[in-house]
Amino acid sequence: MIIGGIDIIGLIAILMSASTPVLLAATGELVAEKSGVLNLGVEGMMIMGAVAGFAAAVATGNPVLGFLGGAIAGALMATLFAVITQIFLSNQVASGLALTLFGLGLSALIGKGYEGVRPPPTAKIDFGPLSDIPVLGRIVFSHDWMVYLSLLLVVVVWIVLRYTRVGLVLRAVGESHDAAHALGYRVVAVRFAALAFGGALAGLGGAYLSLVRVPQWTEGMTAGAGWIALAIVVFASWRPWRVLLGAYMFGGITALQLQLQAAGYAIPVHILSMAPYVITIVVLVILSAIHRHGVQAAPASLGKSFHASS
Amino acid sequence: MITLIRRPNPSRFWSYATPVAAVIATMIAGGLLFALLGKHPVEAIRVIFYEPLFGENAAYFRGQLLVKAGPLVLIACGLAVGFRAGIWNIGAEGQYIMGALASAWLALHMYPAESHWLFPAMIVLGAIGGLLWAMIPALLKVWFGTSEILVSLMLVYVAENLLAYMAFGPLKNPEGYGFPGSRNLQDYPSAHNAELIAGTGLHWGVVAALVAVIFTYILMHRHIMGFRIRVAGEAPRAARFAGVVPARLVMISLGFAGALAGLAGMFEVSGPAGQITDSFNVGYGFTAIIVAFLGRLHPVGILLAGLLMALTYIGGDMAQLTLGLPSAAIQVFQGMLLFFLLGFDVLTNFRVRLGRRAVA
Amino acid sequence: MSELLQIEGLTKAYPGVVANDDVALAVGEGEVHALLGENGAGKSTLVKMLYGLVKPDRGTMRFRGQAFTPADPRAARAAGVAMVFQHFSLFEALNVAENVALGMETPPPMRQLAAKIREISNDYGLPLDPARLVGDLSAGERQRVEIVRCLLQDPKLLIMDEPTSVLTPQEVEILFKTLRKLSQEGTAILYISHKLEEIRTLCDGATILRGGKVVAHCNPREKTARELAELMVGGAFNVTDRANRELGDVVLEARGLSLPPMSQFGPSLKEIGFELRAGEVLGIGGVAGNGQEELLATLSGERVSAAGTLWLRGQDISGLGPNPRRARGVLAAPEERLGHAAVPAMSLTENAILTGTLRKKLTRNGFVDQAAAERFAQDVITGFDVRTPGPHVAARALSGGNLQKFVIGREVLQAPEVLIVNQPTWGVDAAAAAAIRQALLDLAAKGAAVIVISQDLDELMEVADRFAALNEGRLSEPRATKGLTIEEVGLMLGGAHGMQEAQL
Amino acid sequence: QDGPLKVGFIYVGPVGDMGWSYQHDQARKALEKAFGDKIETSYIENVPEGPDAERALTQLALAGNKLIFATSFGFMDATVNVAKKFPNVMFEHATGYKLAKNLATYDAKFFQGRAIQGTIGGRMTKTNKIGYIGSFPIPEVYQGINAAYLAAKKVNPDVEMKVVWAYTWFDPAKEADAASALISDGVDVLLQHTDSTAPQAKAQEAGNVITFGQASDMSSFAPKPRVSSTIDNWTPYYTKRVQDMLDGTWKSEATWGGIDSGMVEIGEISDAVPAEVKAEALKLKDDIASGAVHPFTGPLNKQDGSVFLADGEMATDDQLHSMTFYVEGMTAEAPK
Ligand SMILES: Nc1ncnc2c1ncn2[C@@H]1O[C@H](COP(=O)(O)OP(=O)(O)OP(=O)(O)O)[C@@H](O)[C@H]1O
Ligand SMILES: Nc1ncnc2c1ncn2[C@@H]1O[C@H](COP(=O)(O)OP(=O)(O)OP(=O)(O)O)[C@@H](O)[C@H]1O
Ligand SMILES: [Mg+2]
Ligand SMILES: [Mg+2]
Repeated sequence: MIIGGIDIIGLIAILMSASTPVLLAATGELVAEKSGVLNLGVEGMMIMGAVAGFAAAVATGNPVLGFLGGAIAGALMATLFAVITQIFLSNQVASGLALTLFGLGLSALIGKGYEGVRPPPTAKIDFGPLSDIPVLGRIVFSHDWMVYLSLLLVVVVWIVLRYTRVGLVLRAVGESHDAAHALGYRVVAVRFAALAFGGALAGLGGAYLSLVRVPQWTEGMTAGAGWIALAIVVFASWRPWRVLLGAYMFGGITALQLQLQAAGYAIPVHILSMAPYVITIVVLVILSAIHRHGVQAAPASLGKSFHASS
Repeated sequence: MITLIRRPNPSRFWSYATPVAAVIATMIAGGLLFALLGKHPVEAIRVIFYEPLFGENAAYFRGQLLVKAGPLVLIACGLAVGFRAGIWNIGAEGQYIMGALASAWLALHMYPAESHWLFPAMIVLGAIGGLLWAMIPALLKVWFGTSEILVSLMLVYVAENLLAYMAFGPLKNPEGYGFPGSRNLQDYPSAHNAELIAGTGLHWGVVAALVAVIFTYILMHRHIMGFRIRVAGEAPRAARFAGVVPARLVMISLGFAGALAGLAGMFEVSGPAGQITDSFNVGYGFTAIIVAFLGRLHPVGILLAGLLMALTYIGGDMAQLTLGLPSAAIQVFQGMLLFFLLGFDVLTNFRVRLGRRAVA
Repeated sequence: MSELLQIEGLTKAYPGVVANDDVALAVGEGEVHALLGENGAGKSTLVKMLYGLVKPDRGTMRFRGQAFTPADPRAARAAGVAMVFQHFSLFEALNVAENVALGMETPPPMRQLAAKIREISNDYGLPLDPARLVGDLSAGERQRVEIVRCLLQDPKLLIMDEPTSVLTPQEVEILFKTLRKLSQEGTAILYISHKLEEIRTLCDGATILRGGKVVAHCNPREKTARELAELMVGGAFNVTDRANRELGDVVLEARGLSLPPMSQFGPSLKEIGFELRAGEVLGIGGVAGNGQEELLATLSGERVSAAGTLWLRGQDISGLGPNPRRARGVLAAPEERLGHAAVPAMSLTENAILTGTLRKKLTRNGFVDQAAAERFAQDVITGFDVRTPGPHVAARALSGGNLQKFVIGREVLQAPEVLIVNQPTWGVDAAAAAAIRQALLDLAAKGAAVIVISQDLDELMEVADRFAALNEGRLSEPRATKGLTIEEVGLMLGGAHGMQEAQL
Repeated sequence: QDGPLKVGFIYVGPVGDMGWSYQHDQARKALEKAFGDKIETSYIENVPEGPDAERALTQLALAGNKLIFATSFGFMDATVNVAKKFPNVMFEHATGYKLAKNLATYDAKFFQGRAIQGTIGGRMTKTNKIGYIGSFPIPEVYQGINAAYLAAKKVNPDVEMKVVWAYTWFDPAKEADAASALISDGVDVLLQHTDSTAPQAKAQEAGNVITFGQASDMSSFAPKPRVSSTIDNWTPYYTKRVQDMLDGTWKSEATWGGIDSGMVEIGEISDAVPAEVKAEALKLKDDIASGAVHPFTGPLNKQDGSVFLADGEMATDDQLHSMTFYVEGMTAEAPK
């Protein structure tokens, strides 16, 4: 399907893969924020996931272990953040920035020696004849398993948050930590878990970047993806399905601008490169205008420190 | 288990002692890191912290310290005001770029006419450039309640693209053989922000940073305006009760930060950097956030923190050169510094008790 | 009656205070037992230990014949202890069923739970819609959620920490019916309240705490309210002196004052109108959440209302912010001390600057006059007997009552023409409360007009010349307090319609 | 002179970027090996262009380095400034155009390698679409695009060239996206003027696309998709300049080396390339090295139809240095 010189099906197939790191990270951050913690260190967790995942995959020759390594590294970073903000009650904004700075530096150190190394390939799932179905085949049945896993995670997070006890407690803690504490829920423990989960997903996203999307290790390779993930959570007004929409839309715009160039459109490149950010701002504005007088989407305790005084 | 007991009054002692303790802890942890990398820890710390200040070529490096710290302090002063008010402008990098672009545009537009008015006009335009860019998140927050954290951040990327566009397009040096980048303002006397005393690194931007420190101090700690800003950050409801109009506060604090960041960009482009290139911005806007927190959002603290940060950059380069310490190690080092500071901060507001949990 | 709960030697110390000192008490099965004491006497601490939220330093608890040391609220709930909190432990953005589920150990699936909530709540005459967001509920309905949450767990012991302070008299009636029914079914109730008359009608036994120690066990039905109060305070206490006052001209007037909700779940103000004369105290009663905060905000200038809705001596001030109003003599003291009336982390001097800049001239050309500010803070401290080491102390370091005295004193010493206070003695002990009331009366005697918004009807009857009720954002027609019966007040609180009926 | 000659380097990226800075550092290491204890080298990596570069250069000079290589175009003005302050230190600036008594410049004719890639690409494309990932619209990159296009067109008149500007020298994710965009647009030959191997990986994934290594050999993707490469080999130049210093014969000059000087190296042409095409490419390489062929030879018009080179005329270095346009036949529009 070609519209205006752009292969739409190809574009969708590309954007699904290109958006996966951000989708994973944003889904994780959504869970963390639902528990009431604003972790601005997504970029730092992602890049640590990227380098650790890469190193693990290269060392073991197994990409699955690589992803596992990435997730663990992300979770460890998140735990560091949790210690600083939940136990030492530091400002979450500043701690998040510190986490990013720290992660960028540490990953570069760990990554020394991995430059130019090629990771073991991550298998695409073989759907056999299914992938030959026109249109659907390329969009739905042409990806590696991480793409499907990321979609599955969105569904799981949605179900857990909405229909399970664990999700209910998580939301309760994010809504009012004092009330949750009074009812006997362990606010700090819940937040540790939510943060670690968020970190693990950010790490997975980073590992996807270094193992599949690029695939190679280079310093600073996340190049702002973590910040986009943060924006997407707000954009999605803390709802999993909208996170998916936002991530794919952002990835789509980015991919589209390169495709437009390839198709020979003479749109100034810089304007195109700005487009995803400008559009994100516009959408944020529209959403906040809608929410202004309606239901406040953000968890009520988001970003606030909790100190159990009774 | 550790138990934290909130102090009724913040500890005066710890509010001064934590930064010092954090620096010492960072030196220890950093030393360990350097040792892990196979470098002599004490030597590395000495090279980073001592060499630029008192080493062989200290005269030169002390000047460079000012050059490097100038924009950091200038931007951080502005940011601290907003942070105190609970307004999270993390897009100073974009405001810095826009200040530089606006002032450079004027200078390049006037080239080669010499005039006394050009430099002051550039200063004004630089401040306006940053201010207007900061007004975007400010107005969106005021009108629609949009998160200023995200908008200001997104605008950094927009500004970077604009910068690249200008460097490759409208502001490209016509005599540059098609290479990107504008004319060098260092070769344009009226627009050049030259060293005030040769060899000291002291330029108008450094002067501006010092003025900003004093101004911010007076504003925040002597003037009723600063009092209101602090109230707004501590207790928004109380601020309203005291007559603070939140919308105005958002605009003032973002505008102030934007104007200072814009000024920093202006002094940088007309001085040390000299020209608009696509790589003009090197992260001062982000580092300044760290400087602001490192300085505990206090102007004098920021001055010291800016110098400390500059020292780690310059000393870090030195350590690369003499010890082969990778540049990433310095980044980790800076990250640790911030972590330790944030972590130790708890001592200011809480008493820490080890042992049995007194309170479930 | 067999003993259900036995407490002996229970002690809990906080830094600087022994909140519970060697407390002993016993509650029988099906007994309604009152826990009495002044603010800070240690009542909440005691019940928090029963509920597993706080661990005692010493002492033993026996529940249903067995040693009882709940590790956390879940353990307490599992053992059959349920608790309704002094400050609601509800989640506004979650619905009723979810809120209930959060308070249960093993809630049934949502659908069944919803059905059960309907059933139980109807059984006890506390109807609830499980699908509604708690944020949309009135204070009374919110409390039903808490109670239903407890009932669903079939508790053996139900703890209620000041449950009635937010209810209308009618709602209190319903609650008491519920509690009696429960008690007949064998559930013991530990009941904390400052409303002594209530306790006398409801409770079978009482334990009185003072400064963390048990000072008496008694049967409240055999004591008068005054006797109970004296036991709590440990002595006689002053009654405010209300001199006869001449009323002057109309100072403040509201006409058709309306305001949209300030927060997502907040009420709106609807067509509020009143006239206030110099020297007069207008009492505004009503259950929390009916627009008190909103009313104070519009009167203080925190929120501006449409032009022509608020007049000060014939001058339209509806569009003015807090400071221009202060300049004209309209001052206010909001209910929430920490974070609204005062900044917790700032010193008393700085908190004096918060509202005193204009009338006390604490700035020169915008620059803060530190010395003058400190002097003013010190004046408030001395003038209102605020117990604190000095004006440099952070507001959050003061006890509630002392901070409240500071807040009221700060406004009173600025010689207001109109002073609006919300809950001036909330959480303040009897002596301090009396002092604050006296200060308000003295102010009125000097010719200022005062509006006291309060949920404490006794307080309003004590200080106000006229009384009006605020209900769902509507203000009833003010009526003279002299001769007003408690039934009439109840009807006024129930709604403006009731008021009209009562007049007919 | 006592003691070893101290030689300093500043790099714009990390030495581990596997591209530009990496290649320079390889040459530095080669120097150490070649000269042993006659020289001593040191470097500062990750130096932002601008005032930090000026400080880093000064730091190198103050540390006693007598020969300093500033290895990025963006270091130009900083190098000029520092060179002025240290007349006894010799500076070498890569890819710039400002000279001084103690400041030389050096650059490589990468476009020569592009012509060879164009020839192979033009012969091997089945879709007749060649993709080019451009970094920045500067003369060096225009030279490469035009040279590749002209060479491809010569062997395959139906060939069309698609260009995507990535506006980065090095951003793996972006390069991967750019490669994906071009491949999904039907390109089966991919040239890149950016330094990461991400496009190689994307081509490998796509299966039927060939690529060329850039800056380094990228041989880990050989034999396919990477069928050949242009390698920046700074070793011969650096060796010569250090030797000149040791001999006391160093002088300031502008060097623009090509295949002949070894600065531009053509990586091994893999077996995925048919033998006759390989032979044709190798012959072109020899002809360019000998000067018999110049990739830009008239008659040649600019894209807008105006004359660039008359019949038989060969482009001068100056003409090439200010090339900021496409040649006639390119369908893409040059960025404004
Ligand atoms: N977490 C705590 N840390 C320190 N002191 C505390 C804490 N909780 C309570 N206190 C102190 O213990 C004492 C008893 O408090 P408690 O809350 O039990 O009183 P109360 O009788 O419930 O009062 P009120 O009528 O105001 O609810 C008070 O002096 C209080 O300040
Ligand atoms: N959560 C807490 N953490 C630490 N200290 C507390 C806490 N709650 C209360 N305090 C301290 O306990 C003391 C008593 O506080 P509280 O507000 O309960 O006073 P109170 O006994 O009710 O006095 P008042 O009658 O004046 O209201 C104060 O000094 C206060 O700082
Ligand atoms: Mg109290
Ligand atoms: Mg209590």
